[in-house]
Amino acid sequence: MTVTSVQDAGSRPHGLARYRDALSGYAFLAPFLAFYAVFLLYPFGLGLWMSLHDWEIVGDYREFIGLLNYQELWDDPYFWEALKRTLQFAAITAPAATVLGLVLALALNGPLRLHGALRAVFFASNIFSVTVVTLVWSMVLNPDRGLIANGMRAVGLEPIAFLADQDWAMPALVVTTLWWVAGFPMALFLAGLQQIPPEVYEAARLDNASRWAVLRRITLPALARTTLLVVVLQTVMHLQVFGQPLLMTRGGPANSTRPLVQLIYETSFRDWRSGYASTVSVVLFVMMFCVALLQFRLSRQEGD
Amino acid sequence: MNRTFGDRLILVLVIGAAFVWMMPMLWVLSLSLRPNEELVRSTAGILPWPKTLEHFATLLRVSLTPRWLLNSVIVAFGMTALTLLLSSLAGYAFARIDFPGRRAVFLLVMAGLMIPEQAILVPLHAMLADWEMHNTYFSLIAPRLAGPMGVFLMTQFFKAVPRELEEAAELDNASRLKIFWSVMLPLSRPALTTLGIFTFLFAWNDFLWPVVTATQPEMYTLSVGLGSLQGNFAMSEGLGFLMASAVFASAPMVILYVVFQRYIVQGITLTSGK
Amino acid sequence: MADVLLRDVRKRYGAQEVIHGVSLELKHREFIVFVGPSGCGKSTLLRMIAGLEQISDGEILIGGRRVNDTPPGDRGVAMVFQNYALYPHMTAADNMSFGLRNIGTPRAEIEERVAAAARTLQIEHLLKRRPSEMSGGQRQRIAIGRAIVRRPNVFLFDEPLSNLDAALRVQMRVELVQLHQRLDATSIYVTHDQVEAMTMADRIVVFRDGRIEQVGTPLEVYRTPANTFVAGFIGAPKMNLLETRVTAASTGRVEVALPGGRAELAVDGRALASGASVTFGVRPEHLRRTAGEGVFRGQVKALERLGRETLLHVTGTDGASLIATDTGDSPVRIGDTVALALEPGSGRLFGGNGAALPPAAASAA
Amino acid sequence: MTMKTLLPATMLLAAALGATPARAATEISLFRFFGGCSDEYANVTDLSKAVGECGIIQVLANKFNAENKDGIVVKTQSVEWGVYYDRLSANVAGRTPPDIAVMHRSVLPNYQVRGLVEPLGKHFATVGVDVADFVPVAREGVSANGEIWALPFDLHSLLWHVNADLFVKAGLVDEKGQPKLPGSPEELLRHAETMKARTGKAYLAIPSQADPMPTWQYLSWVWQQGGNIVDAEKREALLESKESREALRLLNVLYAAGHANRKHDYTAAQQAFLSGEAAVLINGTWGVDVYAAQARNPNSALKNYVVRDMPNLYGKEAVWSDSHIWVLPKQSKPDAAKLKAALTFLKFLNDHNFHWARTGHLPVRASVLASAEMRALPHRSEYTRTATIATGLPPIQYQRALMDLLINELNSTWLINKPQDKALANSQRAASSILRRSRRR
Repeated sequence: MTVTSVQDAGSRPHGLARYRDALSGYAFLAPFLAFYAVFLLYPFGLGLWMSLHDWEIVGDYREFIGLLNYQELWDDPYFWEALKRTLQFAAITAPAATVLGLVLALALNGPLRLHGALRAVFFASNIFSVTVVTLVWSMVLNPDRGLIANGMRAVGLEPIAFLADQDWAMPALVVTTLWWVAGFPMALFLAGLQQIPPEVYEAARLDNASRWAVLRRITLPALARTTLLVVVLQTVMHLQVFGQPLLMTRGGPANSTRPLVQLIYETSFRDWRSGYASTVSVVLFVMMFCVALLQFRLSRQEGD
Repeated sequence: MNRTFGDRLILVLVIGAAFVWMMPMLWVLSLSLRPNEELVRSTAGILPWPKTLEHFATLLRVSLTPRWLLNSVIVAFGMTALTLLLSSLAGYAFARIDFPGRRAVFLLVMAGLMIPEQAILVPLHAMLADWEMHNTYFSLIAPRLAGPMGVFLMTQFFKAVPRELEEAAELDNASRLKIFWSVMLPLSRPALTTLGIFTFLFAWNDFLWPVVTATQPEMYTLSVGLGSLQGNFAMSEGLGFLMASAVFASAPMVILYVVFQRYIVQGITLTSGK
Repeated sequence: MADVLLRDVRKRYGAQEVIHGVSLELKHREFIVFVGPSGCGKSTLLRMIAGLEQISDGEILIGGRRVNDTPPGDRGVAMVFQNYALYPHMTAADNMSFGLRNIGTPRAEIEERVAAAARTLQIEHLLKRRPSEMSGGQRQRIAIGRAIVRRPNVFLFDEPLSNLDAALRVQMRVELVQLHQRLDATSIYVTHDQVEAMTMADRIVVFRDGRIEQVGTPLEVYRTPANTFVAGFIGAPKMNLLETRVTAASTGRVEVALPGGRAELAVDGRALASGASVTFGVRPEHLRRTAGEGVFRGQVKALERLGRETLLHVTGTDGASLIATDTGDSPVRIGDTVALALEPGSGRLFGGNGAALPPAAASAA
Repeated sequence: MTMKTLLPATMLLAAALGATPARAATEISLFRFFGGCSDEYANVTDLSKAVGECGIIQVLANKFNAENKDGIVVKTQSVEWGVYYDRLSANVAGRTPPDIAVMHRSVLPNYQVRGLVEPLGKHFATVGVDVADFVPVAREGVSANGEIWALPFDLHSLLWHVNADLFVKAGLVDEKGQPKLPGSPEELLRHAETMKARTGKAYLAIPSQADPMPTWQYLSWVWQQGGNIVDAEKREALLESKESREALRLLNVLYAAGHANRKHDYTAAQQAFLSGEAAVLINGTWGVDVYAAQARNPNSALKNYVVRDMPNLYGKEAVWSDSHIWVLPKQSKPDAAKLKAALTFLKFLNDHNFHWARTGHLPVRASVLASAEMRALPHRSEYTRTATIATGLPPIQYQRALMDLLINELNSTWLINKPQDKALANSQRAASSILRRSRRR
């Protein structure tokens, strides 16, 4: 995301008009700013403050403990486990979604109505809520009556309890997530492809370029910016993964799929340790901030 | 351009992939239309259906699902309408009114894009608990109005509107509010439509915050309600019922998607800040 | 009574001043054209009159009333924008009536005024359409109609014809002038096209770099440009300007050296020493091919046959180049060497600073 | 689109409002786990028709709604067990607590210490709940600071559910031909080997995936050695004690030797026992009624079902136990009518304590325990010691958080072969940080 400046070539008014502009400017902003301040800025600050406390979500126990929560976090194997799982999940899902989106976009960037219909199919799963997606996929992956189990039995294989299996649970969540989100990068890549001027392809055809050469030398380089954008958006999104493990595996088996957000949720609402949960939130915020910053740096370089 | 063999092969492969892609949806739809007694025996196959609509009838009759639907409708429409209003007001101010501190305030607001919802989940909950406002439409909607994405989009949009239009209106004796309401808002219909659809989708599918703030079933949204049904479904006798709930919950989105597909796809490029 | 009066009007963006103290008096019902290259400040000044830009210093009076802090809508001005700035979501009729509705004009009167304007502009059949359903020329008329219905004291035109094709532009030029004559208002018209300025204006104001270079009727500006800039800007093809030296100067007469001879001009030469650097300016139509000596001699490098006349681009041996007119059927070919004579009484002389030297008659007084 | 969506929505709203029963004089909300079976028992008020925890509590509520004279309507909100406490605390934290909630005794300190539940002593006297009739262990479980904080409903603990036929087949029987249970860890392993050798079946079935069962067994063994996992006085965790190591070792030995299947979840373990694939099922009192019913089914592979108290392997009798109790969460806006209605319902529950005991749980009222109808229930004579050896964690806060982390860590030793020492060290560290807050208050 590029935050463009609002400073433009307008004049600096003075006197009465300036006063009028100031008044109307803030009047127009006031409703949003009120919500923004109360429901975003203030909670953010409060979260930082809470992270310095033993602060319980139930009752009114709160005691200032300085950085003790951060110290405990450093020593907390659950935090590190959740961090590891979160990074693992994002590190698999984000590139996979990007590649899948790119492949689909390349395959479906055609003029036929059929292409349009297929695009619509791949994008459609994007519009479901996480609860619908997890419901569908819990059922698909169910070892007893699931779609895949049915198929495996039909060919004489023993069904796998994907979500209860140490080795399969994470891949199962990844596949579920890919099915859910892959339409989004696809749409972004398609938009990127539309922006490549057709003359370039015509020139390439005159140059006898092979399909592969066109892809490698023209299409992919032209999509570099889009790719960066997709990777960053996907990474940020998947660092926030929550619904899928919560609803499909509860973070199990044996903690192998519990991400940070679920840790925050459980620490706060199950264990009542809101202060500590806030500490984890701060870490999550810092992580995502770094990714955003990285994108900013990269897109800057790109622009040079 | 001639269709080459390669093109055809790709097309065939993609059609196959699309079929696989749709399978889960079709299968779930099929399950929702088959009687439970049959599902206990076997869940295989997609055809023949429909066999029964009993699950949908049950859904409307005995469960809280209609209530959840109503909640979702209220929350989604409320959030959409208010987001459009707040975002366009603020976006207009940022794009078009030259007031002292504009740049600073804009940066402050855009900084909010960096704050993920998870980072404020816990304090937000504490805050609304202090107000004793959980389990209200207010608590479901209000915190979601603070996100700066809509403001960002509307600012970008309004900046692209030719300044002359506004100047013409100014010469036409229109006040700021009048200019905003009679000139800028009608002009921004495409942007508002896109933002509106996305807000609606987001509101409808929202899970993390509603699951925290709506703790009483009467105040669940469809998304949360469906989540609450999911716990023990593997053993559930009412598999068809559960699948019907899923179909029921996603039907409005599917309709919305079919009708507004163009805007949705356009909107993606917009939201990505390109 | 001056209808629009500018007194030492200045415009600053931060530390940078872009309008440097402009003072101007516009008479009632006058058609004034602001002309100048882009970035000269003419549009800014127009927008300051409209109230769309703040005035940093000085004052503006419209109808005798100081309007520095008056909002645009209350200044009694109407404006036609370069891009028409029609409200795309409103029909033509709504576009035209929007301003009247905003000030609470009675419905019947609005309808009457819109109908009248539509009649005048012959756009009755367009009233129900939206801007997207109209051609450029039609939109232009609606934009003008929107200005007319407000019955302003001052019409402001900001390069209104620049988005039209050439033929339409000529037609609209005429129509605008005719319209102006029917209306009881002052018009201020901004353009960078000197042809528009020449053909439409009662008076032309030539701008450069935020300053007025010259104010005058089209003919005054054309015939007696105040400086080399105006001389070069007004007229097409532009006035030939040659760097040269004074060979002799006296009270009512200055003689300068030209590549093919000498020219004498009736200019007050008291301030000039012999040998001083000056610029000699002459319009192409005042240079004629001659069989005799002439004042300039050179080779024809290019020909522009325009039918009614032919333009000769002639380059002298010292590299100086100028344009002369010849008859439409001129026998001259590229590569020919020609001699050019100066029509008596023509030619302007500009001093070292570019300003025109005062005529001899003035100095006599 | 607005109209298209609004129209059906409005119709649904009308339908929803029409379907809601007219507001009764007093409506109170009941928050509970035990599963959802409101469809199955929609209009049943006959207690004899109710089976299992869910059925019985549902019918109790139905019956109360149908029969009470005060126009009280109890609205049940059944929450899936796995998220029950999350939901409950979310509701309490959100200042929208239910009027009545079920709870485990082990969770009560959290709520009681924070003043989140209504003290009930005086109220019980008013509505006629006889506190003196509670068996001492039950009464102590809901008492603190000289006050009663909840209505005890049962005492439930772990049992060994036994397939007697397999024991006979393996020759693991005493002189009366009854299944012979081990008296030491070594004997347990010997018996398990014998079982495997003679019958080819597993000795144990225990839910081992995403389930607290092994942890409860582990706790029982820790206590049987005279140890504990927390020092109640110092509020310190003792998870790396030798008793703790030994109990965990034993569990893992059993899994490693294949005497229990580490991949079983609750359903699978139960299925293995019911289908005669395992000789002993480790499960709670709540299973007795269900398995007894199964054994009566002629098609069942389980024919001779008997129940046994937790065998004593280490010398000191102890078995993990807990209680279901009913609390009245403190309301931010007290409503006398609702309070009275809620107390009326508690009284009703207490009066029907026997029916709850039909699930297999032990009743909490001395009078019920001693009653003839109680003695007439099947298998009850087979686990009489349980009531006396039942043990719980000391009344400290955060027991649930402690248990959750312990379950996670212990499970990972057999599920992902996490080293036992590491699992205990992790647990110790995490438990300490939890107990730190407990110490501080």
